[in-house]
Amino acid sequence: MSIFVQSLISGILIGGVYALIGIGLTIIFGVMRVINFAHGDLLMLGMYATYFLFTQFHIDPFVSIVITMPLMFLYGAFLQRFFINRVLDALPQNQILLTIGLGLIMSNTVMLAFTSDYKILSTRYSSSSVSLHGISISLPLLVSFAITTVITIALYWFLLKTDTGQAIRATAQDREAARLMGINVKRMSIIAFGLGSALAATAGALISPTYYIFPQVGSSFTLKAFVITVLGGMGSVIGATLGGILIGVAESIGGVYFGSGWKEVVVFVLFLLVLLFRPSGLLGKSRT
Amino acid sequence: MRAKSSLIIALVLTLPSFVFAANAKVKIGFVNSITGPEAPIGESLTNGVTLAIEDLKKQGIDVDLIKEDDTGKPEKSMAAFEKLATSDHVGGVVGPYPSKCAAALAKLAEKYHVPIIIPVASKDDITRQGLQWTFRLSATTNDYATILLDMATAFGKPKTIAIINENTDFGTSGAKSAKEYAAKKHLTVVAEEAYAPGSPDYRSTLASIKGKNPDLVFMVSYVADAILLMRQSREIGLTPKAFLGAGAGFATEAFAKEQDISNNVFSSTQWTQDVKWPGTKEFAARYKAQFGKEASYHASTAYESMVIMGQTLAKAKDNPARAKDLLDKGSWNGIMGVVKFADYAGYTNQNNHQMLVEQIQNGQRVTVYPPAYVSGKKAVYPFPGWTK
Amino acid sequence: MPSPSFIRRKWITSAGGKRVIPLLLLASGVALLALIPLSVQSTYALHIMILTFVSIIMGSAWNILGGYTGQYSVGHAAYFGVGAYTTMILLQFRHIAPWYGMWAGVGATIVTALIIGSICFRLRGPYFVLASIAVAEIFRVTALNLKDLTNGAEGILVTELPPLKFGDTVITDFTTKVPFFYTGLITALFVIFVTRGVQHSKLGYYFQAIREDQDAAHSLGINPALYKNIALVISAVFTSVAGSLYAVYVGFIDPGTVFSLDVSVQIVTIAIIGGIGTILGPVIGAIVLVTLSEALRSNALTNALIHAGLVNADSRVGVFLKENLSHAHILIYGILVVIVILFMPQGLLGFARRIVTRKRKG
Amino acid sequence: MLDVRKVNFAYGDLQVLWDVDLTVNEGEIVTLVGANGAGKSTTLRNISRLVRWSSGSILFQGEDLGLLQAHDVVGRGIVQVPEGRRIFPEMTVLENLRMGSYPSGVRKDREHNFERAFSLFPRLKERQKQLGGTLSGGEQQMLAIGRGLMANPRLLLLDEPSLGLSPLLVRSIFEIISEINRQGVTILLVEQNVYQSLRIAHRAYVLETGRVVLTGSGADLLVDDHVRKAFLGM
Amino acid sequence: MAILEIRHVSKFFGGLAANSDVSFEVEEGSIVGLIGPNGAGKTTLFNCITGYYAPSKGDVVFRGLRMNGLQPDKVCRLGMVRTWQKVRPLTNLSVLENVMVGALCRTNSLFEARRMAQEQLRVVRLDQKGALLAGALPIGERKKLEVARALATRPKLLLLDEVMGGLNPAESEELIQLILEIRKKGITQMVIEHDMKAIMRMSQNIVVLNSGEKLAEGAPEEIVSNPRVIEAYLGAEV
Repeated sequence: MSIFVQSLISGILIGGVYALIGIGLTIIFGVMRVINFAHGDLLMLGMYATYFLFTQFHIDPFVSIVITMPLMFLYGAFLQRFFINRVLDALPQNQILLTIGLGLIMSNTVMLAFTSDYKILSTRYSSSSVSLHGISISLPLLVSFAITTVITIALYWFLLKTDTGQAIRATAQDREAARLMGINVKRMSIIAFGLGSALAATAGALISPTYYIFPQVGSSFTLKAFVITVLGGMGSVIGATLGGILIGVAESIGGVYFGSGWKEVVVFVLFLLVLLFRPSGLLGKSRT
Repeated sequence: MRAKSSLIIALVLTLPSFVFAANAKVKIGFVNSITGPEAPIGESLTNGVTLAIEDLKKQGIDVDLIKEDDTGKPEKSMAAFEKLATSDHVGGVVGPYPSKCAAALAKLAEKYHVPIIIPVASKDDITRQGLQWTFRLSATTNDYATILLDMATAFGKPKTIAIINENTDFGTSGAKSAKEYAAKKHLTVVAEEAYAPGSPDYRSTLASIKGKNPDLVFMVSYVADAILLMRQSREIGLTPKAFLGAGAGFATEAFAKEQDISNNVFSSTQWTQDVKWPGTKEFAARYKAQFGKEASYHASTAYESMVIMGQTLAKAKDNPARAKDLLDKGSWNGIMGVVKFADYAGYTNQNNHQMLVEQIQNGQRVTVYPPAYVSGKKAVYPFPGWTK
Repeated sequence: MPSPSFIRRKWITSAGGKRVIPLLLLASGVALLALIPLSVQSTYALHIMILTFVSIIMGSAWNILGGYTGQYSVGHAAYFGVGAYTTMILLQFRHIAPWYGMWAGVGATIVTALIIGSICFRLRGPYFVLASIAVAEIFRVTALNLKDLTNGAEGILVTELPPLKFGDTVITDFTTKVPFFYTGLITALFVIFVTRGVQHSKLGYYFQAIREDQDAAHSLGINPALYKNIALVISAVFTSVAGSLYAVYVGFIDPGTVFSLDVSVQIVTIAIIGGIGTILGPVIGAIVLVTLSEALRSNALTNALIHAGLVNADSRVGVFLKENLSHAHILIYGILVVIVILFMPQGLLGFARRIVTRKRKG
Repeated sequence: MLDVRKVNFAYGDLQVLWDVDLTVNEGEIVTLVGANGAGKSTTLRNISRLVRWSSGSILFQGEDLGLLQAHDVVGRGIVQVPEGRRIFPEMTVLENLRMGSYPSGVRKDREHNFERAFSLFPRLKERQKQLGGTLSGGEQQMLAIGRGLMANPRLLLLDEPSLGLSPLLVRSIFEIISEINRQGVTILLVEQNVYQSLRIAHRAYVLETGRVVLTGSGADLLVDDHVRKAFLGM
Repeated sequence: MAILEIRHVSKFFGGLAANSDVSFEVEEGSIVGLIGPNGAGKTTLFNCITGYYAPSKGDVVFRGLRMNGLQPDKVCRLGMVRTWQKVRPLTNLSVLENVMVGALCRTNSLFEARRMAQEQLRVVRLDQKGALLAGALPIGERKKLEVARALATRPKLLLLDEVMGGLNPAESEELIQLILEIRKKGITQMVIEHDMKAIMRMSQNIVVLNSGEKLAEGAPEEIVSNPRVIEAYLGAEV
């Protein structure tokens, strides 16, 4: 029983970070209808930024988010402005290949700059934990979950209450109607990609104290982000939040009851089942 | 090409051979994972080779080194070897790192009659195929596990063992060896977990292992996951009598530096910085000075392989066939101890390398087993528990 | 309102129009290719050509499903891997020669493809893409975990190939690259001819009709589910053959080399860079990509510069190029992919055609 | 106020508008009538700059709209209520209305415009928390018009506002259109409901296959034989 | 004899009825006009008849066969084919190939299909343009192409969805002649059309839909003088 609770809790905590990754991807997909295969690489860039700030300027990883986030927002905006915007009307497989190419460029540039060594970012608290009734909870994971929660709430507020946030949602729901409202949809796309990048990078920053960093780290997160997004419903922010936590828990519990080796199968089978029986995702509205 | 090389052999045999002629020039191919997933370790190999080239130069051997990236993929490795053998006409090849690439190249070496020294790829099968042109310096995967269990049973009386390994070639075969050897040593395997590397969360796996309360926790993983596993073991309070790391990630500086979690962890290794083999200390110091980090056994095996290949080819006048004979018969004593490529126990041209066990004591990597190689500090056993 | 994309997609060939001269050229080209092993001594070159043939098979196979039928699978590693694994498992553990095992691989792939098809073809667009990725990943993880069958992550290493015999006559013992060269060449040509055959048949028209407009095709008496599955099976079978060929040639497979997303992406890249929906697109894509990535990997550029005497090997520039270009080859590759997508969205073949038409017009 | 001069437009190689000329004066209701595919919606889409004509010009208060982008046009006071309403289905009524006042110049009047929308369509006030996609067709049309009014339009382009509505609703929609016009908003209306639209229009244009074939006051066209023939085949 | 019977067909989307309780019959060899304001449910009814939707209630009976739930490809093979309101040419195939795809429904031989396609192209007078890409045709010719492609499947019943929409009067006239020619070949047709003039000239029977329900049915003269139809179509004079 305590193993179950232990797995459940660590699954939820790690799921929070997954949720951020998924939300970023879902915003990008929602607004642009482009599957971003470079999503994990954006996360990787966030990790390296955090690592760089930590080793060079001794800025705590959790604090450095305030620098990483806007920086990666600008980077994402740049990518959208000069690359993605050009293929918005192109064939889907060309869009996919473009983001794959961009991902290769990112990871290999980083490899040239930082070598392909694993970087470990060790803070005082990297391996500390709090214990509650025999259930141990990783302190950095707890902090990152708290930050994730704050960011997610802030994001909801942004999307629900501000004009720009609503305009992004409007663009996602009906691009042309949005133009008729005087919304500059190109700019919304740029903001959306910037936001997606910033969220992925933040997720990277948040796990860097407890994880490790290397140029190819992104690919497994890209796959994970796909699963999360489809699970929640492509384009649905709430769905991605739940999807992230669900995947975190499924991995964690699946690891205990099916063995670590099979837990990925559990995740992908879950993914396929959702695709088959609710292709619009758990919370997505079916679109025609 | 064959005709050409036999011509050279004829020439070599008829001429009086000047061994170690001043400024011998040799051409060596170095197949390595410069990019791709194996690149972090590839870098250690590159660094080791760089030092070897410097040392060979000091000995009057000019190495024309041709570096080839295999991106960690067998077919690219093959392409590299084909190029080295047929268009660059190298005298010998050192590398590659991943076992799957090494396995592919071993066959090519046989085909092209170009000797290859494999520094550290550890898959047992590579030197078990009776191949004459493939030489391996390092001990095999099997040995990573056996030395650790030998040590653990020598230090105490453990009864149970949990095996955690990453789901890779090295991890799986390491775990397999551990399981087989554990049976011989009358240890009960209470848990076997193979995980996919790269997951940020192993807590549930570790928690279920903790529930089984094993005496030994045996792990095979690369550095990143090694740190992660130990961090999370600490988090959930997994405290066996000993943490045994089968080389790779556990025998690295990066791991040792994480004192909170690395303290008192054992790791099997091909080489340590304080082992009493000739030149070890100097090599370690130079490496640190030049590359800003501690040398790993990957670097030292690559170094020694290159030195051996360089010297041999110089002697063989860059002639592959002659180099092969020299490798067969020769014996070296350098930073990897005595190296001799022998045929034994089903192996061909396999150096029967002595594995070591190091323990991390307050960030220092100390050789603690076998007793003959211990330089001073004693092993801490059993595991005294986590520092708060 | 007509779909604005039709202007952009004109380059996708449609069937029709036989020409004699290209056929003659083709025949002489094939003859030349067949003579290569007799004249070319460099096994390095043969190796690159064998890899090119495997890539042509992979790209052309994908093209039947992706290019002609419009189903953009990013999970073809599943078929590649099933072919490779079936062949290797039978060879290693059952001692069945690969030229028989390959057919078992084809059989296994057909079953696999039909199962995957029945699942994934219920989805369209991005959902189909993601489902295809998921399926391939399930295969990879399963291969990792079914240790008894697949030897898990340790992979399967084949040390010896049985000779190919006809009766008691040994046809080839596969000790050199030449038999692999011919096997690859013949298979690649076969795939190209099948593609051509498909394009000029009812099947091809039906595939293209589904690609162009599934609903319209449905109204004209075409059962999209049936024909999509047919396209998938053809495509998967050839991909499986490519997998078997690769496995036997390299002699080693593990889940990471044959089932990974990288393989799927590589397959798609070959077709798209060359130009999809055309017979020659994947061929050009394979030739360009294999040669290019090998040239980049082996740092041919630096060597050429040094060889030409433009850069001194020991000068700072020479050393810099030697050290860094070998690290940067995947980066350069990525940049080239991005450039092609942005500036030649129809692939190299489409781009070339456009230039030719423009010249003719101008 | 709005001056469309000799506008030609083609989708790809398919020409939809041929030398279309039309003007809208301040304070008018102008109706465009014509069969499906005659180019009525396309004319509106050109004015909104969703698409760009190939030759000719469109001037709004002397300014060349060809130099602007769609979102700038809204800022100038030209607002289109599109055919099929195009409500944002996963946003609430209130949010949909808010989106109407997205241009930075009109946000300050947001509260006032909410009031105007709610007083014209009290129904929307009741439903303000409801998601746009769950409204009935009539309510969606009200919301679409209300949303269009949020941007302080000087020229309102209405594309088939009565489409798919019950006769009762159709009547009230036209009443509201007149009411909006009385409040000082110029209106360019595209309608297939010929009687109703001609009845409230000051002037009207008849489009056929992308050409203006007839123009006149609403009352005149209402009794015009050609119009009756064109739309009833009598 | 009725070739097609629509019996109490209803189609709901969510709670919304796009068609409710529509019934009528199509006489073999006749042309039936289906009219009604936008959103009246004409295209939905076409979709229910041709297998794109299964009717929520009621039956579609074609030549005595109940068609509910049959997929469009089966429907086509049974001899009922439709065109699309928004033309759907297979843009990257040539004009001839487009029609061949239709003909391949009845033959496996490309040669035969090509012959049949050329024949149909002659019928719609596109035989000179067979080699062009379908995407390059102007709208009027695309409409004709669509008709030729449908005819190539050798239908008994042809359903034309706003085949004249967006055409100029000359082009419309050409299509009207074409439809009348097709009738002479014994092919029954059901036509959705807004151009009342055209409908009046072509149809023997007209069905009027409004808000998903059948508002009226009858000969053209009856329909045009029916006040309810005038109200629905031109808007009520209040």
